[in-house]
Amino acid sequence: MKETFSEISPSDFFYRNRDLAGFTNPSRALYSTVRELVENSLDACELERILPEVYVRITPYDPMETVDPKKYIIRVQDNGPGVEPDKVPEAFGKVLYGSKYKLRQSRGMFGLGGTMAILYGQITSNKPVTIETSVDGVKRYCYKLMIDIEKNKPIVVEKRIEDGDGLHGTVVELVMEGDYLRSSTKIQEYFKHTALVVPYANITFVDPNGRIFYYLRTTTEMPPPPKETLPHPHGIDVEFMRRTIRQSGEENLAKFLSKRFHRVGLKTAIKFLQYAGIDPNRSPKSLADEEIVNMVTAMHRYEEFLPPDAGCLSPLGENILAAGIVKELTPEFFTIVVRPPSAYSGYPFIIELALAYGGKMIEKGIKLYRFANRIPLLYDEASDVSWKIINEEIDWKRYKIPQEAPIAIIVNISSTRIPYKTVGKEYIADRPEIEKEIKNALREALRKLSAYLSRRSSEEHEKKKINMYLKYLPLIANFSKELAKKSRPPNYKRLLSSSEYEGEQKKIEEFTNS
Amino acid sequence: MKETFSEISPSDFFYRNRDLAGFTNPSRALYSTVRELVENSLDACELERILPEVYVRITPYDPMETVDPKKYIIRVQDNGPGVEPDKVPEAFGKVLYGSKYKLRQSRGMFGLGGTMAILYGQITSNKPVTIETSVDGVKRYCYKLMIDIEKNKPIVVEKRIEDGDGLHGTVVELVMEGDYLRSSTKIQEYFKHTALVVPYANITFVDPNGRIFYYLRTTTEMPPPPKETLPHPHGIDVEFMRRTIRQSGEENLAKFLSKRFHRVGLKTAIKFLQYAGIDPNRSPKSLADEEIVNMVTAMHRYEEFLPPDAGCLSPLGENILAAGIVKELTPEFFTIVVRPPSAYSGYPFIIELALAYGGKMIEKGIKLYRFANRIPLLYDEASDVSWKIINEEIDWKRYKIPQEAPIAIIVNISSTRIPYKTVGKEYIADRPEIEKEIKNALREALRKLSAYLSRRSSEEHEKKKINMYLKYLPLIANFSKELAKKSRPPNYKRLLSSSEYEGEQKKIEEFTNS
Amino acid sequence: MKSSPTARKREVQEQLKILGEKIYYQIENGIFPEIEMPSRSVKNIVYDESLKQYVVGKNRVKRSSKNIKHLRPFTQTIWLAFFVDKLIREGKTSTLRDVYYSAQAFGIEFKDQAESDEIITDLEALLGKAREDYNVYPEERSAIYGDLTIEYTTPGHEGKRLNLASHPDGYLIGPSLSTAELVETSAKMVFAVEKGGLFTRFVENKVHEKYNALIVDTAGQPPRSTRYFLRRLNQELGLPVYVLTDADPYGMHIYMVIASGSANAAHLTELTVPTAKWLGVTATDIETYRLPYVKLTDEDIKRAYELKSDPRYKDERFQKELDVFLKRQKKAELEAFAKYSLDYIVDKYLPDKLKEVKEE
Amino acid sequence: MKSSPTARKREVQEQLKILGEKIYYQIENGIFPEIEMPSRSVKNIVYDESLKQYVVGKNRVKRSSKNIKHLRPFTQTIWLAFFVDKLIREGKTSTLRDVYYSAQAFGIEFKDQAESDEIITDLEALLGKAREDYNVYPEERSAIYGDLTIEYTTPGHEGKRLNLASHPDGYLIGPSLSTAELVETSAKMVFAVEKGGLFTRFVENKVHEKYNALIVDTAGQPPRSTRYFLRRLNQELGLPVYVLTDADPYGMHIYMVIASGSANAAHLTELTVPTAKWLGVTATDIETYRLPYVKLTDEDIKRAYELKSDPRYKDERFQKELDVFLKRQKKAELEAFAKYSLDYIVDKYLPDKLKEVKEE
Repeated sequence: MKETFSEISPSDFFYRNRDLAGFTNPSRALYSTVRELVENSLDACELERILPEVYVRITPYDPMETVDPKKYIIRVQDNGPGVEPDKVPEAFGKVLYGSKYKLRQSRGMFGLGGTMAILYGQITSNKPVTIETSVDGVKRYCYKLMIDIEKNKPIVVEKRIEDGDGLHGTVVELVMEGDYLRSSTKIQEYFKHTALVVPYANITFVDPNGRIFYYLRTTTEMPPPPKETLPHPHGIDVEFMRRTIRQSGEENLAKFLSKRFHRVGLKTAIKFLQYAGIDPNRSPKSLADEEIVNMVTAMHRYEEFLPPDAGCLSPLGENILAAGIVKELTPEFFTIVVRPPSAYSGYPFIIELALAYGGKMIEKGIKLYRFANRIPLLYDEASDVSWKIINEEIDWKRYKIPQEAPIAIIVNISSTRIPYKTVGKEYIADRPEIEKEIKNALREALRKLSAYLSRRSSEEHEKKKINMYLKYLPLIANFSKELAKKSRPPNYKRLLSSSEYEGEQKKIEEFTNS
Repeated sequence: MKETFSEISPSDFFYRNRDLAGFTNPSRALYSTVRELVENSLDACELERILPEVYVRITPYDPMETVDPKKYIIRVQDNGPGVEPDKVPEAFGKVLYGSKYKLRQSRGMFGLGGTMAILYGQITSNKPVTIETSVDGVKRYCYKLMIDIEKNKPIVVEKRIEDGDGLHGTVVELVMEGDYLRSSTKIQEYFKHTALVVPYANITFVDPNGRIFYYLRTTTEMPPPPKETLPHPHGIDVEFMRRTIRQSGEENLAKFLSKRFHRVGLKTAIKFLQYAGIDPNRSPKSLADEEIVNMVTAMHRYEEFLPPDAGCLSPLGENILAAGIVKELTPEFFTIVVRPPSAYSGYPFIIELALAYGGKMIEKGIKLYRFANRIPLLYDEASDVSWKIINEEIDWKRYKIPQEAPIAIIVNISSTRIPYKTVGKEYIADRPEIEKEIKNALREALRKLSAYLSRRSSEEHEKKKINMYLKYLPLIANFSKELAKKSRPPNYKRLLSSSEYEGEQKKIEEFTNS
Repeated sequence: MKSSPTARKREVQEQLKILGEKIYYQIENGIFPEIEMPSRSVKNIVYDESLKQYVVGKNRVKRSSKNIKHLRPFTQTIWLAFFVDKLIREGKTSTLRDVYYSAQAFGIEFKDQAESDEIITDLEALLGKAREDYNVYPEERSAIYGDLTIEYTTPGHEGKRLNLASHPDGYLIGPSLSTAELVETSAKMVFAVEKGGLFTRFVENKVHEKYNALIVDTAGQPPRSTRYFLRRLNQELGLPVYVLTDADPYGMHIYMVIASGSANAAHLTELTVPTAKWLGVTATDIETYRLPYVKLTDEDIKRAYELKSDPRYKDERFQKELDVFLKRQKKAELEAFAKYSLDYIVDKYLPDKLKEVKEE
Repeated sequence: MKSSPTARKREVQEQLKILGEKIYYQIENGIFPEIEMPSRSVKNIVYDESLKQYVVGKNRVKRSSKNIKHLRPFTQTIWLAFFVDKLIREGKTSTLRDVYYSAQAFGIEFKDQAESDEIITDLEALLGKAREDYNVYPEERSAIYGDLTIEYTTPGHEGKRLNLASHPDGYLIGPSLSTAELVETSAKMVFAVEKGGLFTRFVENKVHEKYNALIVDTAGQPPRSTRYFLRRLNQELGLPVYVLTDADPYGMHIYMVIASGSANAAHLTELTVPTAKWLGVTATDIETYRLPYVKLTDEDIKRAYELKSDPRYKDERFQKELDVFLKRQKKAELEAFAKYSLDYIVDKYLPDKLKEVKEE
């Protein structure tokens, strides 16, 4: 018996292994679909600095069917910049094709999510997906697409052009088998979390029972759009270097490095090449394989490169985060810590952490809200690095915060590359650099909370102190009268009016046998 | 600013997201490489019923380098059937290409592992991989390959033909950055686990320090080779049906179904089509989209199909499992339960479970050995369905097994499709059908252990009983003498010789105030 | 209880001899010896409305040396019979703990003291006599004070008399006092209090004179020798017994065990004072006297619910008090009256409550 | 201790009056009142080689009403001074628990009894007198038996005499006995035993006659009133004191507290019997007499290690016994001798050990 070999397309691979991208079962698939489409909409708006208006509707496909899992129509509509009409079929009907394969922060990471949702819809309903998009508000292009999975190619089933009605943006509508009964909690939680970090968006969600959930805009400030950036020398590998050299046109290595890498100027490039023992005047293409390997190794070890510039990142910013917290959590006290940018393996990242305390919305105990590039992470909390820090790395006693204090912790990591552990994008791996930043942020926030709580309690304390003298001094006077067999108590009032006792705050002298 | 779109190749995708396939860091990558290559070797041998001889060696690339992570040479050699020379470049140098994209049980699932190892080697060392293979022992083809990642294509750097020396089989040797210091425990554990389920293989492992580990063959019996099989009607989706119809040549649906699907004969096909309200004489290609969806839905619901035949599976079998257990665990007692084949979502599977107790090798407490198609699963045990069953589903008290009893549980699931949760292939998702079979198997094994333990203890009990009479009767006699103020004790010897007391095994009458 | 301690000891010795002879006879005749006794299983413990206490029912259990599971406790029981026979003959007593250790000298093992205590109780059931009748005592001791003259029957002290008002710290109710004859008293009543502190307070405040009373410190839940002695004071001298406890479900139950016995000793009917009265401190008193209190613990609450469904508590007054406990969730100690003054409990609370109880 | 209980009470009253006057004077002069007392901190507790006990060192602490953290304990201390002054004047006693509750009547709070106990100890340090001197007693009671005639000083019993051999269950060592004058005895020695069971055994076996001895039941670690009484027997009557305890580190320590005092009472020097001897049961005895034993618990082992580095145990004999405990990991109880017979401990063990100790 001989082995026979065959090739499959990327669509086919993900079709066969759809579990891997979060499309495990009808309940998880419905949640993942909503999430992927909403994220695409928000990403598109933010890139063009458009205040997002996102409308999401889930409707049963056949109103007569009552038992989950069943077919649902999912419609997600935004006021984003729209998609160039000629790019539509491939952007929505081809796996491993998209706008996200570059070094720029975006919600999507693998460029898979939207297409996976469409693919899942197709294999469970055999219905084409409907895309309507307008870039100018003049013309709206309406497509019906299927995916040829074996070939990883879109099939245009229908294409129409309609009047744009002055509205730009994109609508995606697909039919899929889903289970709303078992996913409604997660879907609603997803919207609530999202609202916390996009207070500049209006989001409307209509559930299959016709209930409408509004998440309204409370600020018009938006985070800066993410920028594309060059790779940092610490974050590259041999393969990448080979590719870059192949594409390069620079005549010598010094120029090559300074043009193609982040944080490498001509001076730095020359200093580095001297360190690596390579002639800066050599042509990049003249490097032998062995020399490329050595240069990359040297780049990883060279410590004089400036850390990656986070200018390409789009953190939330204090104002926006504050607006979201005030709106969704209404706490008694909150503090926001934005850590300076840091980097892991050459990828820049920024940690933003907020800690909110008390008020009517926050329950007892610690509630953690995790975000990665503003995507809420809802599954597998226990495996996340933030949770590990909260549970294992923080000495809570140090901050004298009462047990069961009502605390919400919001952690947002912004990076050109989030180190997820799974394609399902649900938890952050524990890279030491990230761990350190979150830990420092949390400690700073806890110090502030601790200071707030102690300020509050020391005011209470001062009042209590005066009351104590008022209570005890008359007693002492009276007992001393009894012991000394006097007829009247000594005059203690003078002591009360003396201002002396207020100053007395010295550390207690030893007086018990402990 | 306009979005720019681009396509990437599957190699590029996995290159960018290598974390997903278990190539997270130098330590994990070294372990994954060894495992993927060994599995490919074992799979190849077993398919041809060759008793496997596998030789694995890890050597430091540069003996002067002492600090991990560093470069290692990994060599894996087998006596398998070899690879057809013209298939070599694509089989080893192209992602999503291989012999495993069919419905047949094999160790590899995604057809990714071997190529991912090569890809990782290339990006960390920039060295080509060496493949030597001979199918006939006459000629040995030696290749040096690189992968063009952007194009997902192999580049043949060198090709030689040597004398085969009468040996068939394949050698893969690659250079990669690894961390043996941090992965040695897992790698050795991997070999130990593997030896438990392939007692028919000789495996030799030479570690970077030159230490040699032998895992020797103790049986020549091999499991039957897996067969390719048709898909079961319960396991298909709309997409699959559309593809199959497109490829079909049958003139009518009845014939189409009976030829293309597992467990569907002509009679069953007609009965089913009547149930689904579709004319059996229609041509498959005449079905409209809507009709295809309806037929697939009906197929999922129709309960008269026979469950999938497990003939295509290759379970270990009792003899082989027993040989492995005796060799690696030397227990005081063990039992093997092979469950009848079952199926989830149309994929057949078989659970084999062994329970071993006592002896010198098994430590106190429960040690779980998990296998999926004979692959040891070493990571993330806590998330695995078996562990969940052991911890939550079994009422241990019922089996009267002492706490901390030395127990080893071996679970092997064989299936054409293992429901892993991640590409890393480390734990089994908890599908209800699989959960049920493991649960039943474990219960049966525990009943047998329980019976063994109680048989052993009742033998001890009988001996103890006779001793008790010998001890207590003389005492009773003497105290009664004292109480009755007699001069000599009553003659109790008659009671001892009476056979009567031996029969007395009645349930104790109530005599304490409990 | 009519028979004097001395007479009862003679009875026990006779019973033990008969037991020995029966077993001797069975063995000699090739029969595996067996004994029979009232079952002390929960199912066989019933509440006797007329006696107002728990008693064992009619079920009897057989313990046979033929049954392997009975063999060990059977031998232990016979050994114990032999051991206490010897104790009585030699005029000695033994603590429960001594019994546990003494067994080893005879090749008998008990795995712990709980097991030997269990066998001691079995022998009580078998003979229908309290262990004090066969000279086995626990270590806990409580005390008595007041005008009562007793005459010892203890070897070496026989015939000697003592007046229990002669030592103001109180007299220990040990084996000698338990077995002494009660000769004479001027007392009209007995106060049984739960705590040594209050006992001292009563003596210091001359409660014995003011009320013509004997004062007994039960030291918590009274040991059986104390309950036995209280019964003798009540039955032989005709003195009413008034009980004062902490205001919590456990305190109430101290009274109830004095009045109606415990389930553990259901096989004995001569340890109770059915006419004993509970003066307090009641749950209602906590409110009435505005006593310092602490919250009931979960344990207390559980106990109160148990007592509510206990037949000994079916009287409306007890039900009401238990309800108040459960409603207010408060408990208080006897010492809590010190909030007002050290004398308050004697001068104010005690007369109030005596009046209340007498009016009932 | 030379002064009689009565004299000491007068001293205390005088000290309290001076304390009151000092505070009165301070307040009248516009000074926040403050008091000073020996520090009871661990750092200030030192082992006195000549006294063979812990004593407090020279450090003193000031407690000032000006310091907000001192204010509450300061007030509590002054209240307690006032309260015990009243107790003495009225001839009453109070338990530790009564003190805790009594405070409320005067607007003073203690959060729990531990806090009030702490203040009671503070007052001891302040006055240099034991709490028994100001009429505060714990609830635990131990007992004594033997030929000793005492004369009460308790109000209402003044001048009455009692012979402690008259009640075979033993006499409680309560406030009356503690404060009685010791009139006459024929005893030549005192046996202090850890347990009531053995106490009864000794009385029954006439140890008091055979050895001309007084027998004291310490009821575990003896309450201070008992240690105080043992000291009086030793000092006032010149009787040697022999201690018998269980064979475990805690038992040894019962002896040691009788002989050398406790760290808790380092501020008092009149509670010890430095010449007291430990008869056993020693760790070595477990082997010698082949006693039934149980394994040392982790707690026991920890305790043994603590004692090894305790200066009171530096004597070679104690070090050796602690080493045997740690090596053999066994402990045994006094009752374990019942393995041989109930009389064994009196007839065999006691003479052996007395001989051994006298030969030392």
